[in-house]
Amino acid sequence: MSALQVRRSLLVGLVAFGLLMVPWVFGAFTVSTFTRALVFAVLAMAVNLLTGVAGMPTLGQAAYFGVGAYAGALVSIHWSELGVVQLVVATLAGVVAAVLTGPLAIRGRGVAFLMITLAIGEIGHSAAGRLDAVTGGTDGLSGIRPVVVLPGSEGLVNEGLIYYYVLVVAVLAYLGVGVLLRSPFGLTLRGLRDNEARLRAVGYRTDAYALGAYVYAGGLAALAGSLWASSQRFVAPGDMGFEIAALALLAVIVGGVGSMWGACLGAALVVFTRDYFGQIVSGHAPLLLGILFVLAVYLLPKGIAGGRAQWRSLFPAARAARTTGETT
Amino acid sequence: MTGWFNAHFVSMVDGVAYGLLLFTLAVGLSLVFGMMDVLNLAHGTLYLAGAYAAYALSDGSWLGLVIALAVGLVVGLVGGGLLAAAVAPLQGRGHLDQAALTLGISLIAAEVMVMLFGAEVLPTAPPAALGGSVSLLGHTYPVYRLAFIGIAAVLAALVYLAFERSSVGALVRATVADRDMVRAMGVDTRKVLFGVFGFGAALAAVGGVLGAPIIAPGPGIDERVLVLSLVVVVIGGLGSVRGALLGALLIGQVQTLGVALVPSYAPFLLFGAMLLVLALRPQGLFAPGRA
Amino acid sequence: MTARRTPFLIAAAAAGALALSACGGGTLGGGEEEAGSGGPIKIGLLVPQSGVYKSLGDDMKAGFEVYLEEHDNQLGGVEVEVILADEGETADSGKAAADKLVKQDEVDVVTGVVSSAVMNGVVDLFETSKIPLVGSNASPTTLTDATYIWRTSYVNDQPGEALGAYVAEQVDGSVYFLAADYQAGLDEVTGFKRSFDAAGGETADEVYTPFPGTTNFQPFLSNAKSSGAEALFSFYAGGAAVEFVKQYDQFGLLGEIDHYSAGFLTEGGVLDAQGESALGTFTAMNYNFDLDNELNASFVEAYEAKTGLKPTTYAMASYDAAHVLDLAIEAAGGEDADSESINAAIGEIEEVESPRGTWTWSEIGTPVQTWYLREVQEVDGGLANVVIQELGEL
Amino acid sequence: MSAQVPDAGAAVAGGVPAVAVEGLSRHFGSLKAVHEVTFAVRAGSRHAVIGPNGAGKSTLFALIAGALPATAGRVRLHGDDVTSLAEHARARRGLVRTFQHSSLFLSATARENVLLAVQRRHGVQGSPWRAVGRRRALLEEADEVLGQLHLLDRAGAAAGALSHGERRQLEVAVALATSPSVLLLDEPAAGMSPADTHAFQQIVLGLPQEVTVLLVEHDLDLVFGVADTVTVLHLGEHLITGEPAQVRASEAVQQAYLGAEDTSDLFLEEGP
Repeated sequence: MSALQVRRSLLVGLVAFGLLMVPWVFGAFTVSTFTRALVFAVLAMAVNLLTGVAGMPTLGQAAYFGVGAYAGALVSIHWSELGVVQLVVATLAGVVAAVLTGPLAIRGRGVAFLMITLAIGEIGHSAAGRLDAVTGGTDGLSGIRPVVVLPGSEGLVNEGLIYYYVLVVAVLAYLGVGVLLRSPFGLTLRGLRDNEARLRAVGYRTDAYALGAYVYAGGLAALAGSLWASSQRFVAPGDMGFEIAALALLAVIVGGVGSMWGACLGAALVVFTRDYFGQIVSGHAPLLLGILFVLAVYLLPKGIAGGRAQWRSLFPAARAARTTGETT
Repeated sequence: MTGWFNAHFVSMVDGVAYGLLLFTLAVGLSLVFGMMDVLNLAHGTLYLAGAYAAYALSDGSWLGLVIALAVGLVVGLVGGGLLAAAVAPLQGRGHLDQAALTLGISLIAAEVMVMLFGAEVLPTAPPAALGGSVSLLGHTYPVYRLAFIGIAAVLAALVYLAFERSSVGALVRATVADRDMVRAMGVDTRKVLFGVFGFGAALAAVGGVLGAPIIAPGPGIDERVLVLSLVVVVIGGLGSVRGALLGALLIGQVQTLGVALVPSYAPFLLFGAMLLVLALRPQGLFAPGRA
Repeated sequence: MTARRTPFLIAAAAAGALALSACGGGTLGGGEEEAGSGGPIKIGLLVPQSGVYKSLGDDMKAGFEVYLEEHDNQLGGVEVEVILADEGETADSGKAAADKLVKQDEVDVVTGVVSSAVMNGVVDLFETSKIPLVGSNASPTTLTDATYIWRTSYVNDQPGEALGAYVAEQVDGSVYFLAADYQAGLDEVTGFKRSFDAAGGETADEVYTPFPGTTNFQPFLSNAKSSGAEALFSFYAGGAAVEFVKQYDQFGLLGEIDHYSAGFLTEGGVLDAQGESALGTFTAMNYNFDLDNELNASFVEAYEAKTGLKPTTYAMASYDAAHVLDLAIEAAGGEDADSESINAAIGEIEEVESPRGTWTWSEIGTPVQTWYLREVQEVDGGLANVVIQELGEL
Repeated sequence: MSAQVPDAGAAVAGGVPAVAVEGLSRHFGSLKAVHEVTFAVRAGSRHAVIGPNGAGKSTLFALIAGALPATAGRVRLHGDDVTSLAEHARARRGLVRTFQHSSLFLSATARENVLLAVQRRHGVQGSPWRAVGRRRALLEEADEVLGQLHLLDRAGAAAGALSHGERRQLEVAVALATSPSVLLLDEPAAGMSPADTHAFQQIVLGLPQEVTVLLVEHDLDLVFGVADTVTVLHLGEHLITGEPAQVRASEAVQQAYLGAEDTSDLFLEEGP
């Protein structure tokens, strides 16, 4: 076992520890911001699966996020408080929605795909505001019951417990995406991004793979939606609007296109900038986000996950100080 | 039939006004994308800057309008130049980085404009001489919108001729078709980029000055006109002036006549039309051929 | 295989060891909160500081501050600390801001809230954390059984309901309905039609325009014009209200079709922006700055001194929210007041003297108040809403 | 998988041709890029298509590969009509192409490039999870192909980091890994140094005999170094198909190539 492996293991352990400790260290608002960041991270992974892995930049994942959120919320209100039931139904709803809309979306690539997905998102957003009877219209859907983890146990009300519930599901989603990426299917998706013409020439039905990625991402976004409904206990059409879609895409870009842990970090950065620091300088969250995006594009061309070299080049002074320190 | 025509006559005329306004916005976006593969999401900001210039400087006189137009032109050229300079270091890094950068810039600019002009929608009066309404085949219609149709039609014709007929236009078209070839011919394509960026931005800002009485400046307007112009551009086909013009006129009608015909489906018309076009022709209606 | 498993074991051990050594103090395992005794009472002011509703937020902030300034920054005889939070534009941003006020700043009471979507989104938060929210604008009709939520404004369908019967009586012919396509628009029209239909009014058509996003009302106005309706009832606010009123004039409806609306259409800054196009527009509202009572006179004077503007209904409702808190905190024992006791005391308030006239709580925690019919008229060379008559109490 | 019968085709000399083109046309408006071209590629042969610039070589290549739909005519693969099949479907039947400019999965390693082809052949699509267990077998197969193309020591390098010559080798490796019965090479020598071209010639000569090779090429050195049959196109039409010596001697070919007087001279030069 190499030194690198030891270091990586220690890092994973440290991150795991950090995530586990959050509710014990921070106050309720910070914890709920972490919860939102985790949900957003799952959504960002779905966006990244399409954008970064398969090379199809999307502004439509908020639509499936919304489908999942409404599905989860409706299950909670009308049928079952059990988290597992909500997650499964929501994911299935997202998959069905993606299967129905995907064939249209994958007709285009690049900017055409981006715009088709934008249209799907906006139409979904409008429809959610219109379907009063199901979605509660533009005022949103409230009355979602606290999520129950095991049959017979109490619903989760404490921010810390909700955080753990979301954390567990998010980690499982992360592992699920990891397995997918290591599978031949994942390799094929990367091939789709690199060179679709060649993939076709080798004999792949590339549209089938694009659709497969779309459906998987749709289900994953819907899973995130269900987590959103459980943690916020409120769903509104804005949850499937352009703002969420754009922020998710930007989170992926900031994090490093193609890297899943980068997407998660990017999502956390975006959520904390908007909800946490944005509240500290009340009313200027959009300004902070704007600055964040501009700085990220210039200073970290490959995103947070883009390797250590670009980080080091950011701090030449520190590096110089350290080398002189070492020589003396 | 005449009854139907009579009922929707105003909508059709207004669709032309809207379409021409969209054209002034979309053509710059389309050329910059088609030529240099630059996705500029700060394009709506330029319209907003022009519209705020019109609000701040127009006092109901013709002189006010002229000053506003001059300021709008300068703001557009400078803004376009700055944006071109901002995206220049991103050469070869793909659309996503450009999108993040320009969106970030537009968020910052929007915040600055709110600080300067407040958060209200600021309705902007046209020159007093164009202020009222006239009867158009028995229907009341704002004079300014009629005048706008005239001015914008001339503007569109000039842009079209410059692009299709002049030697500079030929260079731009050649760059759209095959950038490497033009570069190999010894043309500095960066200059072409700056030129087209500045031109497109100036057109958007001038569109903002002229369009302020129709789509008034206010928070969120930048994003709205950006989305509209993006829709026009992808419907028309990236990098095509003819496509931008026809796409803009089509969307203009969808947004007026279409809405008048089926008002209850109004929120779905814009994107529904775009989906329909892209489903049939993913490359847009008038995509120029690439070598 | 063992080589593969080793890193995992190290990771698990590292995480476990550190986790065991950690101590409580956060959300989980933390000690009891210190009780709210001593120190100033913390009030969260949740209003938009960004986005399209910013100007409403500014009015509400100013209205609240006017009351505080009149009372030496004390409510119920106790020093208060106002913590501002940005509601933003969407339910998400509003909910996040409310979360921060309740969970991080640990305020004793919250006031404000412009958007009804935000209001719906935060109901659970306030009900479960047992902190009173004295809303001063947003008021969805569906909110009927909350314990900790009060509103000093109105209920969304009331401006319409106050006006419906009057319009049915006045208009000889059918009425066309145009409203922004969101819950508040639906509520206004529903409220209007409740009293309008009962009084035998005739509907020409009922159309909802996409919101936000509609800047060009021409197709809708053209349809309304060719429908042959005698009058039109609309619901718009903010930027959309400006565009709507101007285009109502530009496309030749002004003067031909009487225009009735909920008061937000011509309330505050939008009226200046609309200019003469607004002349002759009738609106229903629970307040107007020209109301003739002593309290209103002093309120208008103080408000104008602070902002240079005439107060709007948004500012007035926020001023009243401060007044309600003043009464409640005093009744709850001043220094010793906490969230629970303040909430209980709010419900005990018999009547509130207000710039709009005296009002009382309804069964669902909203004001029972007099409604006024106003017309936009020229006053001293400028435009203003002028009260024409009372529309009765709701 | 159904049409993979290279052995049968190769065994019967003069039997069913590996590829047959019958009256194939592709018109772009009034431009007849390819017009009524007919010829056959014997199974197991090394067949080259040449012609001066604008002869329609690239269009013909796209038509055979299925990247362009034909205006008229037919393409047969081992006797079966594949004219209406899409590119990927032809590839599944064993008709696999390479690209004129190296066309690889640049962010993936050389091994992964080949793996993509190998896993497609093993039919892993649809069930990504089941295939995880078989990964080792697939990897071994990929390495075998890499070995054949002398790329094994570069297996872990990203395709984007390979040299130009290595990329061409990898290009062939990816195609070969799908175990094609017919390998279509699109101007493989384009942009290669003479040394690289020579090395590439050895690779083509070393390909398994049961794989039919059809190459479209400018570089006549390479063509006459590997081909046993040559087809000449001119202005979109078929001029001649025959053995290299026969083609060299043809007067029509001579005229087609810029009206040059002595074809043997011409064929010593670099291609146009």
